Amino acid sequence: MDLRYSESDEKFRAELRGWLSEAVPAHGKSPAVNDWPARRAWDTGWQKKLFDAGYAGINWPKEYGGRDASLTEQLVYYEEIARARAPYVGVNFVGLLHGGPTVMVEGTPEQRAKHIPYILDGSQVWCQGFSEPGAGSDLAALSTRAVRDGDDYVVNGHKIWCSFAQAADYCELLVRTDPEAPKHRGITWLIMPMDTPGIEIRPLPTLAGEGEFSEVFLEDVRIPIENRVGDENDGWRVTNVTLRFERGTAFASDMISLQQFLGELIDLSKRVTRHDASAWEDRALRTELGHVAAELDALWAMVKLSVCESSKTGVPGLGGSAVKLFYTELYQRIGELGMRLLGRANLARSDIASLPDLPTGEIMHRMLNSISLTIAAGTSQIQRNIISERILGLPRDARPK
Amino acid sequence: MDLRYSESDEKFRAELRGWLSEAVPAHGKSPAVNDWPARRAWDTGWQKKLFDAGYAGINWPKEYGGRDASLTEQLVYYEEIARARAPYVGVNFVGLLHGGPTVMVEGTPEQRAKHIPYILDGSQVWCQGFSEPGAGSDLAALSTRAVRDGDDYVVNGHKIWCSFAQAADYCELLVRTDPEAPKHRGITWLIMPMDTPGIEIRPLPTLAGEGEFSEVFLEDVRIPIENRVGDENDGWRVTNVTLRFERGTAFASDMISLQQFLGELIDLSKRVTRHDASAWEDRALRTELGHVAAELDALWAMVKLSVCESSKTGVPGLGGSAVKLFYTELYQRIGELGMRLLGRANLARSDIASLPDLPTGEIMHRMLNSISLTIAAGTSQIQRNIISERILGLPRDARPK
Amino acid sequence: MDFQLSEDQLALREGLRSFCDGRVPHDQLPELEKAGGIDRSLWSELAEMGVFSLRLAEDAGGVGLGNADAVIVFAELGRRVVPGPLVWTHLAAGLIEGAATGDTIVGGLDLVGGAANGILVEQLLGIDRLLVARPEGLFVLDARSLSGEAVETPTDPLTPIHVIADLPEGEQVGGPSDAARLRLEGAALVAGQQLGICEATLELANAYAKGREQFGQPIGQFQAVKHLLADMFVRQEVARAAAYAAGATLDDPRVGDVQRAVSVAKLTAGEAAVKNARTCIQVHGGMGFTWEVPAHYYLKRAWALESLFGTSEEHAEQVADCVERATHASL
Amino acid sequence: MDFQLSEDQLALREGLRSFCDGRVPHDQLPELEKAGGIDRSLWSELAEMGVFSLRLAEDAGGVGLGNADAVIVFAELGRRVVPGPLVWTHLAAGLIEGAATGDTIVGGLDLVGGAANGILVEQLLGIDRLLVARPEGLFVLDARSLSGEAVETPTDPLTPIHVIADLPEGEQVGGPSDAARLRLEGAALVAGQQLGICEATLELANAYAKGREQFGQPIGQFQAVKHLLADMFVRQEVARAAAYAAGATLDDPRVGDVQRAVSVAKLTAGEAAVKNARTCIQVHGGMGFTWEVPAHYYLKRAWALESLFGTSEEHAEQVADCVERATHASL
Repeated sequence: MDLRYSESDEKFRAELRGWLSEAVPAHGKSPAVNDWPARRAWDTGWQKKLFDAGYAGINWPKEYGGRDASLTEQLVYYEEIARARAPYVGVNFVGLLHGGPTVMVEGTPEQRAKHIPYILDGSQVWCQGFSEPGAGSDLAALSTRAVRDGDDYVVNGHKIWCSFAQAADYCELLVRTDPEAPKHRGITWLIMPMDTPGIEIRPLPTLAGEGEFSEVFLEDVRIPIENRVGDENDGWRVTNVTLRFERGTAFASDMISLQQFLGELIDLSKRVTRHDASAWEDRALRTELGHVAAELDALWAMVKLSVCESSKTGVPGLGGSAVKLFYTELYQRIGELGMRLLGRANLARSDIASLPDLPTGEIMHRMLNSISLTIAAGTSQIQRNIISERILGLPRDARPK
Repeated sequence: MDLRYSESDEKFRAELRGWLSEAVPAHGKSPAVNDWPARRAWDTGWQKKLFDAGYAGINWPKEYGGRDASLTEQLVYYEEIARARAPYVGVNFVGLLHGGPTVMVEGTPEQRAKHIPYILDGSQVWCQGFSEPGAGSDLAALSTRAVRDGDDYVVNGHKIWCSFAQAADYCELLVRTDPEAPKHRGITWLIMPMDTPGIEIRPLPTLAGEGEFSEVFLEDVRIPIENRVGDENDGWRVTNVTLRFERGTAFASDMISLQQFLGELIDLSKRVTRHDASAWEDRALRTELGHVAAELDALWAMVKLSVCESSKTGVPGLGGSAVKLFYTELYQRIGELGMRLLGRANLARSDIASLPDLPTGEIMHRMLNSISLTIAAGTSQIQRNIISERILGLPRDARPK
Repeated sequence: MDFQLSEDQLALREGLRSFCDGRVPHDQLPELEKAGGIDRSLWSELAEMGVFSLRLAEDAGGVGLGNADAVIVFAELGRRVVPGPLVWTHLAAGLIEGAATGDTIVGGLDLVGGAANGILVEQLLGIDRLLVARPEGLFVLDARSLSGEAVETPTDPLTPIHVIADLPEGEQVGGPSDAARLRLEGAALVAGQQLGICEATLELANAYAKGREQFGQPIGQFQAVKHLLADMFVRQEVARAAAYAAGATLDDPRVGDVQRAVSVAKLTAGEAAVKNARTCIQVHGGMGFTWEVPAHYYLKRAWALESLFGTSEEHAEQVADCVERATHASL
Repeated sequence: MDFQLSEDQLALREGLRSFCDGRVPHDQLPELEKAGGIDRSLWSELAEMGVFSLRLAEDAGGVGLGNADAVIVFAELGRRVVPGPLVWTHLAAGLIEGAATGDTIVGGLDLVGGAANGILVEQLLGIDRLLVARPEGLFVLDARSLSGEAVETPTDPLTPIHVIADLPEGEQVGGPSDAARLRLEGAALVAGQQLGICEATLELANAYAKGREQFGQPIGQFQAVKHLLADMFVRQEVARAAAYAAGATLDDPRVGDVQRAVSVAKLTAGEAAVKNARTCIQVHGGMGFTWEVPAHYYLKRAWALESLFGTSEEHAEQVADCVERATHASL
């Protein structure tokens, strides 16, 4: 049981840190949160720099141009990315972490050639078309319909929660091709070019006032059959293939960044006043800060434990749901602590020029966005069901008669 | 909306307080927790004194010898009982609060004559024979079997959680008389004299080391048919009849006593040291004490609100489950706070002679016993189901196919 | 003791509820948002409903009701996240000309606990006067003479914010005890609004849980969701009892320690409002995270109210002190 | 980095687990209770298993393993609520003659944080020596020369308690830094025991939930129960990672701040142990509240361990201080 990074990990760290120390300041300040053309340019520009420096596709196989870093090198990568406050995947999220890996494993040689290199160098942006208004936690209940017509699928339906749809070139789209089959068996996975006629994008602003998500309405959208990944009606399996790529590092970069944030909150607590002294001198608050910091440290240790385990077995650990459940609820508690430190300044969710010492914008941005964490990618309730059924072996919920 | 007790309530309070101020000290110290003969004598002796002074059966109708106090007088009664640290119902619990009221409403004139006056004056002690090893939360699943044989029911079965069985003269017993009927429809309510042959009592010590509960094994116990209350197979309805007597005051006396206890904890916090000062000076702890105190105050207001409401409508409020859920979980948190105040002294669960300033015994007794509160009389999980189904109108749980 | 809503109070509640339901439905909120949260014609209608003159004596043109009644009224305002400095204008009735009638919109600022992280004024552009509570007493300023940095994106979209660098002292209209009393009354009214938030968010979540199906059943049939809603109900009822008790105790201090009752209300209703609003979003799943579903307005308002007239934490300390004093008085 | 159990560690864990499962099954607890929690023949067997000599160098007759290994071993002891001053005797190996071999049973007392509410010694009648940690260093006393008030009913029935009025100073066997190091190592071992409590209580609760039927289905099919168990699992895994990390960091301080790692472990494992033991009782329903079902032994032990070598709250403050220092170091 050894927590020390290997010499080669540390060598990788030193190189990466050196590169980041110049590349990050050179990349400039991130654009406004809802300026999509600028965000696309900024995120893909950064991806290109990573690509040129050999850091793109950190967990992608070498044959697809990836770095194929070991799991511990990946941890180093996430630590250093966060430490340097470098951009993370941004609009490249779906392509790098989901669509790309799916095409790699399940796509045809032509599909791979058409997408993989360009996702990697940042020139191709993907979005996700999975959820629907009637298919959220129960994703397999999706009803967007695709009907074969000659060499095309003709698609009609309504997708929701499409991240970065405004900035995307392609969409990984789940459609129902066999409405008669059991719900998991009639789904097909398609690559939809976002410039196909019949696609309407309607931004769905979040409660944080941000436009990362859209609804996408599809009316007689024609998608060539050659854009199908995997067999017809085999889309549910195809979708789950990328989970093989997931080794418990999903939130790694965010966790380190959250640790830094907590350090900043402690720093803030020394600057703000409570009860005629600094908030830091208030034991109630100091203990709370220490408490969440401890839990976050433990969580990071848990990620390392799970990464090392799956690195040995080749199989992802069972603990992904546990990490997600704990991390997301902890994040919300940290956000609340930040709000309390702000006091009445939490009435603003952007920085206040005349109160330059208060990181109002960052705290409130984190707090507001953290609200989705216990909902997206499987609610906390779904995670608890997964843990109790798949790990603890408890019976599945009774279904209504 | 008026929180002030009426003049007649206050007159009642003054009288009662006067009486208690002499009666309580005169009644002496309570006996050891597991000395059942002494506890019976002490509790029934106190009941006799209440009876002689006209305070017995505070919520019982006058025609049965009760005081028939108004609901607000009952609140006054519970406040004063707690304030004076007078004994509460003790071994008379089942008779006064459950068995007696059931016989009053559903019993024959003979049954009433035989039991009501003697429960009231403390000469007759009852216990409860409801739960079974296989019938806990799902009480109606009980399987203790009663078969008619001439003028008797012959009963065989195994009861559990019989409070005060060692001290009781009679048992309110639920038995299954029709095993073919749906589970709620084949149950009968019987009065079982505890000196009937075939009854074996086996104390079931609690994790607090106390013997209030027993298992009761019944082997060919003959109970005369005239001991049946209500019709054969109508016992489930009979059991629920006493709920009409419940107007949300179930925990009233305990709540006031818990408020006093919290006052004592605050007092204790000023005597014990933490971080080189009194614990009271530790803001973290003081805030926590204030927090639970606030919740307890709010809970008491909630009881008053519900009592006044049901006093007007004549129907118990729907909030009993909410009160129970909140009260029991709050009690446990208060117990934990007390334990933390004790520090390492919580390694003992009795008073420590050489540490006379620490109420170790009381804190640990409360803490340990509070563990059962979220289990007994409907677990917290059951309460949440009741609230969501009966108050919020949500659908009943799906049943396995 | 008659601790429940009287016939009059039930009628008062019903009147306010049907007014607010009709006048401030959820689909009006985006428009109110564009208007900066204050709509003078709505304000006049609220004044006509007696929202501001409620506790003013009848011979001074008021309705002559008490704090308990006011808590009931403010619960209804909270239920519909009605924006604007309702509490301050209500508190200013009788103190500042035109407040009771709705002609003068009075905003406010509580500086009794200090203003460590800047002086933030709500609704500066919409108010006529600013009532300031300081340890030394109550002061009034002409709001139109004030300027400051406008915060670009206020957390509660219905509550615009300005940061004031220099605040003039203003004209003194009350002493320290007036300021203390005003803070207690204000906290009780806010507890009322918080109770309203609890009610509205439970209603929204309950309706959604019954209608939304996943995995072949309404999500409200899953125990995980049912129990979230049950806990919302418990918190709502605890908050209700505490808020009503605070009002009743302010009206008749013989029934208890006013500070204690008010702190109990502000703490329990405040925490309940935030938790219920969060749970409401959680029950709504992804939709709850959108700007379209009104749940977020409730959460943001609940946050804004949490730090008004003392945070939950400050009130917890107050209660600890009150209990400590009471214990010693009774020993 | 290879942060997982090695083959040797898996074998070590397996060995201890099968020993404890066979030697200290739950039905042995009442007998151990009668014996005052210490059974000298069990003690010798534990010594033979290397429990006490585990970290002693091989040339001193020990096994020569590290803190991470010791945490693994103590998790197994915690899993079976094995009673007695296991941690203290382990810590005393090499310091006090006979501790490593099990011939001398060493109890202990941590007075570094003071002893505001009395000096309480565990297992006084069963131990030979008492190791005392004070701010000035480590001290050894002859336990048989001590006397005090025997507590009639100790909370943990396997851990008898005496209250000592006057504690002699004893013979000094270490300085302040030894005392500090001993407390860190002790806290990590306790975190190991707490992890074991998490595991055992989850196993008990899980088995009960699968077997116990109510309303026509196993109670473990109700989401309310499933989710209680899921939360137990999460707490257990968080505690596991933290406890292992504390051991690994003690063994190689280059990987992190030792104080921080130990405090993180003691806090998270401590809270997890208490919560999981409580949840285990809740899942067992009424039976969980009896003395017959072993769940209560775990809760009582979890309570006893909570205040040993620093409470969760004290460790939370430690972590806050560590983070504050680290933040400043990195700026």
